[in-house]
Amino acid sequence: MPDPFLLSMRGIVKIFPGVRALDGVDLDVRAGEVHCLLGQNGAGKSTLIKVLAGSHRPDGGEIRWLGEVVGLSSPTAAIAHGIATIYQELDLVDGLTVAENVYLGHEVARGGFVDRREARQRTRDLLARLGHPEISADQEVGRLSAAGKQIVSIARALSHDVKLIVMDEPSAVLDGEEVDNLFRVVRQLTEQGVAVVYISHRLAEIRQIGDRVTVLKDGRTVIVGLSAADTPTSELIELMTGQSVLNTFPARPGVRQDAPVVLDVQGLSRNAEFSDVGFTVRAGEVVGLAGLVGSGRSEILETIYGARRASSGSVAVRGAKLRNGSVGAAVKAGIGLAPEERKSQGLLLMESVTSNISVACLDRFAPGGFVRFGAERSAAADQARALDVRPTGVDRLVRTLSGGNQQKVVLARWLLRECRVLLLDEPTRGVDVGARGEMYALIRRLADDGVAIVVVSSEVEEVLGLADRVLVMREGRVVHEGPADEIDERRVLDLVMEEVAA
Amino acid sequence: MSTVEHAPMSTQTTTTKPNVVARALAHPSVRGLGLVVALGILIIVGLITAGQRFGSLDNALTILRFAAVVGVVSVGMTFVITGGGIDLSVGALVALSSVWATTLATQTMAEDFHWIVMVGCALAVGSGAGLINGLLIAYGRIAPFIATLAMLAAARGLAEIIAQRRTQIVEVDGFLEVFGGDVIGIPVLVIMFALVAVAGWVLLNRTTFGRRTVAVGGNPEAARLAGIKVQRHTVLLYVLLGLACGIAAVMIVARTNTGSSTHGSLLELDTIAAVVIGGTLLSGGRGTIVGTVLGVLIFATLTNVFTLNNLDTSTQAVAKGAIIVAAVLLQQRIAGRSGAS
Amino acid sequence: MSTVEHAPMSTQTTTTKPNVVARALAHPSVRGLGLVVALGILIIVGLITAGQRFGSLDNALTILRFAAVVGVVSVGMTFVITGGGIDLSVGALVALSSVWATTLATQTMAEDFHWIVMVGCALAVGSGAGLINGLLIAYGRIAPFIATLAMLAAARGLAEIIAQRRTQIVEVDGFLEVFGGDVIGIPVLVIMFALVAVAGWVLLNRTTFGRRTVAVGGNPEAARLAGIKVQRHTVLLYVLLGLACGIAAVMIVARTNTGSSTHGSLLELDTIAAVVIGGTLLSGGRGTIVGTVLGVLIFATLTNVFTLNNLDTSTQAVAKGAIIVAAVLLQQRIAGRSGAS
Amino acid sequence: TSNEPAAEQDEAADAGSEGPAAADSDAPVESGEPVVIGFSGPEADHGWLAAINDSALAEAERYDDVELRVAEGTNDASLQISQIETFINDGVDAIVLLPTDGAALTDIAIQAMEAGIPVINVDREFSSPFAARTTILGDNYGMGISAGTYACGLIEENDISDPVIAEIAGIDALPLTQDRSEGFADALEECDQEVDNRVAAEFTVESGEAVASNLLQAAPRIDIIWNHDDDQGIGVKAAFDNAGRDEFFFIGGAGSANAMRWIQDGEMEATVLYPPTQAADGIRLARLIAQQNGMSDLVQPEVPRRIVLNAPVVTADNVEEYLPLGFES
Ligand SMILES: Nc1ncnc2c1ncn2[C@@H]1O[C@H](COP(=O)(O)OP(=O)(O)OP(=O)(O)O)[C@@H](O)[C@H]1O
Ligand SMILES: Nc1ncnc2c1ncn2[C@@H]1O[C@H](COP(=O)(O)OP(=O)(O)OP(=O)(O)O)[C@@H](O)[C@H]1O
Ligand SMILES: [Mg+2]
Ligand SMILES: [Mg+2]
Repeated sequence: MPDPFLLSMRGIVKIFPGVRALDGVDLDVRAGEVHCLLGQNGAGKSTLIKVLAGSHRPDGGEIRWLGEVVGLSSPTAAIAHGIATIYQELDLVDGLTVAENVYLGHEVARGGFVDRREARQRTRDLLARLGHPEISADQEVGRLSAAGKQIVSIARALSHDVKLIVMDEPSAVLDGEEVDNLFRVVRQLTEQGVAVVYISHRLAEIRQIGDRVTVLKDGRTVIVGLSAADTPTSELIELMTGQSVLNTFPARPGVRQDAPVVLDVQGLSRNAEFSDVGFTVRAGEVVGLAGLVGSGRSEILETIYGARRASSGSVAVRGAKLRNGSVGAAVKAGIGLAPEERKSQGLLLMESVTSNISVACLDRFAPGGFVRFGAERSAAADQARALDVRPTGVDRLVRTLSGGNQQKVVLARWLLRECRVLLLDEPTRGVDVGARGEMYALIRRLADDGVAIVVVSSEVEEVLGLADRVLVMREGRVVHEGPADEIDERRVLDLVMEEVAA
Repeated sequence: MSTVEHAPMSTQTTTTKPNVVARALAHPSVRGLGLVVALGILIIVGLITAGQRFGSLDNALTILRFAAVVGVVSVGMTFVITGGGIDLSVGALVALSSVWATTLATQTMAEDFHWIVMVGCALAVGSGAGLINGLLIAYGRIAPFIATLAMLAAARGLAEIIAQRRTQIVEVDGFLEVFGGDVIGIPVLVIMFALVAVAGWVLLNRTTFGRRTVAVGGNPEAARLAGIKVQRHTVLLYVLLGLACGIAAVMIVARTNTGSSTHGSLLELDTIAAVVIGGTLLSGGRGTIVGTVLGVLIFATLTNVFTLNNLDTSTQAVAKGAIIVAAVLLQQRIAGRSGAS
Repeated sequence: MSTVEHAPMSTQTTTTKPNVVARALAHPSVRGLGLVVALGILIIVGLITAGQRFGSLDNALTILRFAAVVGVVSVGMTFVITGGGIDLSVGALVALSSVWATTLATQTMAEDFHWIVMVGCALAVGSGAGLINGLLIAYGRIAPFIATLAMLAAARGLAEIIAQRRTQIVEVDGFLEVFGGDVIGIPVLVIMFALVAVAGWVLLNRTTFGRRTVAVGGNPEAARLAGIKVQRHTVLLYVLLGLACGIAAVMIVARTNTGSSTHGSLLELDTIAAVVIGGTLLSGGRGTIVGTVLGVLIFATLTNVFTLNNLDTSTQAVAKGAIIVAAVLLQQRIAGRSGAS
Repeated sequence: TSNEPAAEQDEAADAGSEGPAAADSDAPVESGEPVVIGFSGPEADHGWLAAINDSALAEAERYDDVELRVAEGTNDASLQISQIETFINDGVDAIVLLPTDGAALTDIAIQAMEAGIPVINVDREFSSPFAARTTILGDNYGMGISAGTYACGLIEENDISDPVIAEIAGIDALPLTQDRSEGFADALEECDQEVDNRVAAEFTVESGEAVASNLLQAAPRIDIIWNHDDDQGIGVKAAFDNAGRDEFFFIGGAGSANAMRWIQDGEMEATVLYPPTQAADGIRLARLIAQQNGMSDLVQPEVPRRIVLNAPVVTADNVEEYLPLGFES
């Protein structure tokens, strides 16, 4: 009798120098289902799907595909079987156009010569199917925003003729609208009998799209094929973390009206990206920026930080105006920025966790320019512990950390450096529920210590839950400003899409 | 549903405008605009300072013939650099190929020795050495700089041993007639350069091989995950360059009528300079043949103008340095003008 | 609750042991283990083939004296490469510094001319040229390869002009006594090399400057967003290297008692080779002074062993190529043995 | 100083011409006490410098009492110094040294002398008389003089009105190139002429071809060309042939076998001799000095302090006589 499962993995083991990343993992996937993979940061999700994609060789275990035992020795082999993967880290080639990236490795070609018109056409169709006709097939991928890149990698996966698509946290860089687009596509696929393995830390999404759930913990399978529909979120969280219920958002004490204005942004504009943005942040206040991807929020933060040059407008800290386009000035004034794209903007991949955390405030541990490693290391270790970076041990190379843990390291850097103003761009991207609680608490604690904080997040819920005041952005303009508790998620979405209604 | 349609539309408005520029900028020929200007200025200077002596067709051909050898190797080098590598051994490979081929010719002086054999030998030696480079780098995991540096030393040494430190003078009938001659007034060497350049352009921009080269150089991991055999591809790149060195060797032999272990000395610097000036990223992931050809022409014209004006070598060197810097800065300003961020 | 406690514990127990290895591996000296072995083998070969002639203290000093000049520049080069750059102009800078300083000395032949002035001049010229390199690269945004290639041409040309292509003979009293002499049997040149190496090691591994160099080389954008003044830091790196070239110039002048525009020819290749062989990443972000010093010593010893066995240059070249490859492969195997992925 | 070479002509002619002639004919000489001779010269990858090495080796071969240590091959003074240091450490009996740069190796040579090792200085002169026991000079300045004087002669004979004179130098950064050019200019001065076009190659065939082809464009008409070096001359000649230009008198330098054949075939006017046999002479003298013998081969009983090889001009008339001296490029 035929195997009921499209894919079944049994007792998969993967050992890296330093960790048993996978220690006997099982996974069953049926044709036409959306199978969700849950687990804390470092649980082994990405490693598992890399084994499935033929990118990592497993050190043990058995993989059955359509009932046959298969050795997925290389990415080519996996693709040949009809397994396409969207990796957690955007693995695209900046120097190539969108179309070339989509068909990289299986180019539309005749006798070695690329048929560019055909490739372009097919790419347009794919992008349209994903609801993004505006992304040009001839554009260089390097010039796309993080979100744009994610869309391209999804198109890339769809460009293969597949039976199974693996998506590793595709929604991390997407906002609500984008996620809806994605889900629409996923449903189309499943209707055609294609199976989807879906990884995300947003449990709400699991509810929306998931059929069955497999939970990983510390490289082991906790439970296989749980029904997504009738498993309460609290139970999922308990399975993942071992903790029962989490108090997600910390209480808001409310900002004292006499609290001094720390950050004062006025009429800030930058050619195509945003215009006439103005707001103030008081000591102890958390301001949230909500908006669609591409609404220019990252650009605003980077401009305030001096990493981009404003075409007009001003930024002042404690009343003192900052020199335009000077990171040095911003840093001197006590501003810190946790950037959006951890790999390209945040991390020194070849360096240890310690030096990644300490790099922004090295002088503190270096009286007279000579670094005192003891002090540096322990300070870094404290932050790492506070954010529960796993595996512990601040000497391991950041390269070997899981995506979420890398994100925690970036954040830890800015928490360690005592700033007056903290700009956080997608701080919880790819961070698991457990650690999010910790982060929210930490951010609030900093605020209570008098730090002025600006948070950009694509999760409206997060913005509303965390911030005292929210700014809603659309197409680079502030369309609403007000206390967070006087506005709800639905209203924000309406604002974001307003001209649609009109 | 409608929202799904519209939301992206809205972003479009913000993105498209910069995108047009972006796309235009991405196009090599425009990135090369600065070079065209630089070359133009150089030509004008030449005409002003040396007048007809510079403007004559003869002189143009002299420049082109001079550029041809460096040009052929530079085209090959463009691939290796775009693919994320570097090759310091090109000069030595040219020397080795030239010596090997010519000693073969001079030793087997049998009547029935056809020049085709000699050419074949040169190409084979070049590709062979390139293959070794590629294997050391792709499978031996030796840094390209080091592997090819080792090859540089070894190949020159071997060339000297083979040639017993003598300059091999070629008397293969037919050879010079073919490669030394010209077709409708255009020297064969120049034609060879043109063919290699065109072939290189097509290969890089229109074939899967070329696109994969960019991927391998730009993001090897992504290339690997896309199912590209990165190691094998890398080897091919170095073989390709080795082949180009073989061709260049044939051209030098035709030019100087000799094979010598001193041929192509410092060729590595000239070619890499031409390629990088041309706009190919030394770190890999972006390459332009048009730019490379322009780079080669600029350097060749520069030398010619210097000679016509009877500058002494020292002054030439200083001027050359200054001009390189000026050219690159000019290039950036023009790119900047076109609105790059 | 208890589970929360245990989860990390469990991973910890599995991780800590291997971590030691990982940490150890990260440590340069161990990455350099292969080099030590290679050097050891080389020494054994030397002893077998040349016996006492190789083993003598005199010969050891000869090797060190020869290594000193290349060594000093290589230490500086390690910083530039670790910081994500490259400098092809070092040889030319040494030549320029030596010529400038010595012409100054020979022309202003006043009695009251103190050798300190000459030394100061050499250092100033070196640093100055380095500053120009740095500015062109950091603020002019010219690719390091191109900027320093231009400087290479310009500096050599200028050196020739200043020296009028004559070798400048130094007759500054005191100078040779100081730099030509030795302290308790150890030549001053060797001592200078040792001091530079130690200073370099401390600077790279123990100071914020060193740590920032690594950051700038590893991920410039991240470094910039972390508040490091990347451009200014880059300039400093090239000034540092320029200074090293100045010191090297003084050493060559002391060694040859002359300043000449031909000094330090191909020094760029020797130094970069030594640095990269040593284990510093050519792409930046990781550097090791220990490795560099070992690399320099290996090349110096190699040459010495060749000379003692009076090999002809051709054979030397071939052997050198083979040995470089062997050394790197050996190094990898050993690193691999210790369990790096 | 232009007549100084002439003064030593006869003696020089001996030392010059007898080298290879002897090397061919002489039966192995009776051996004296065994001596170790160290020889170091610049990078000898081809042509004239290779001939230098070969003739040194060949000379050493002739004596079974000579052990030759060759530390060949470098254009880097610093490296050559360490090679000489090695010789000193070895305690060789004599050193034959062709320095990449005379001045740069003077100190180490003095050290060798002080260590009791006689140094025979070949070709490029040290900056101190105490640096060498004997000096065998190739006369670069004299070479230029000869070339220039011959050029003047040509202008005279063919009474060329305002002739275009071109010069193709060798590696321009080398002092020896400067000497040659200076000599050439000074000699031309005598018949109030001057160099109209000057380019510099790198002693290699390829560079010779490259600069020559550009030179031909720079000067549409040329009457006389002096090329410093017959090795690069092959490339220079190729450039002439490629461009189909032969309206000028082509004078070479060093005197390679090629050049001499060309002279025989009338494809070249003349070449100024700069025999690579000096190293052989150096070895011979080194042996004699090391063995404390007099210079039996020469007229005087004592080894002279200074031998300057003059730079005769080889033309169609005397080429047969000089052919044995010609070296293969
Ligand atoms: N190349 C590597 N070398 C060493 N250890 C690694 C490597 N890649 C992953 N690991 C380790 O394997 C474990 C699992 O990592 P993985 O990326 O699979 O976690 P994850 O479930 O994807 O976490 P996240 O939700 O943060 O992405 C982690 O402890 C990580 O440190
Ligand atoms: N590197 C880039 N080159 C060109 N345009 C860019 C680049 N990065 C972003 N953009 C454009 O700038 C605008 C804002 O980009 P971005 O997506 O960062 O905004 P955002 O609101 O920060 O979105 P996110 O929620 O992803 O942070 C978009 O139109 C985007 O296409
Ligand atoms: Mg992951
Ligand atoms: Mg953003």
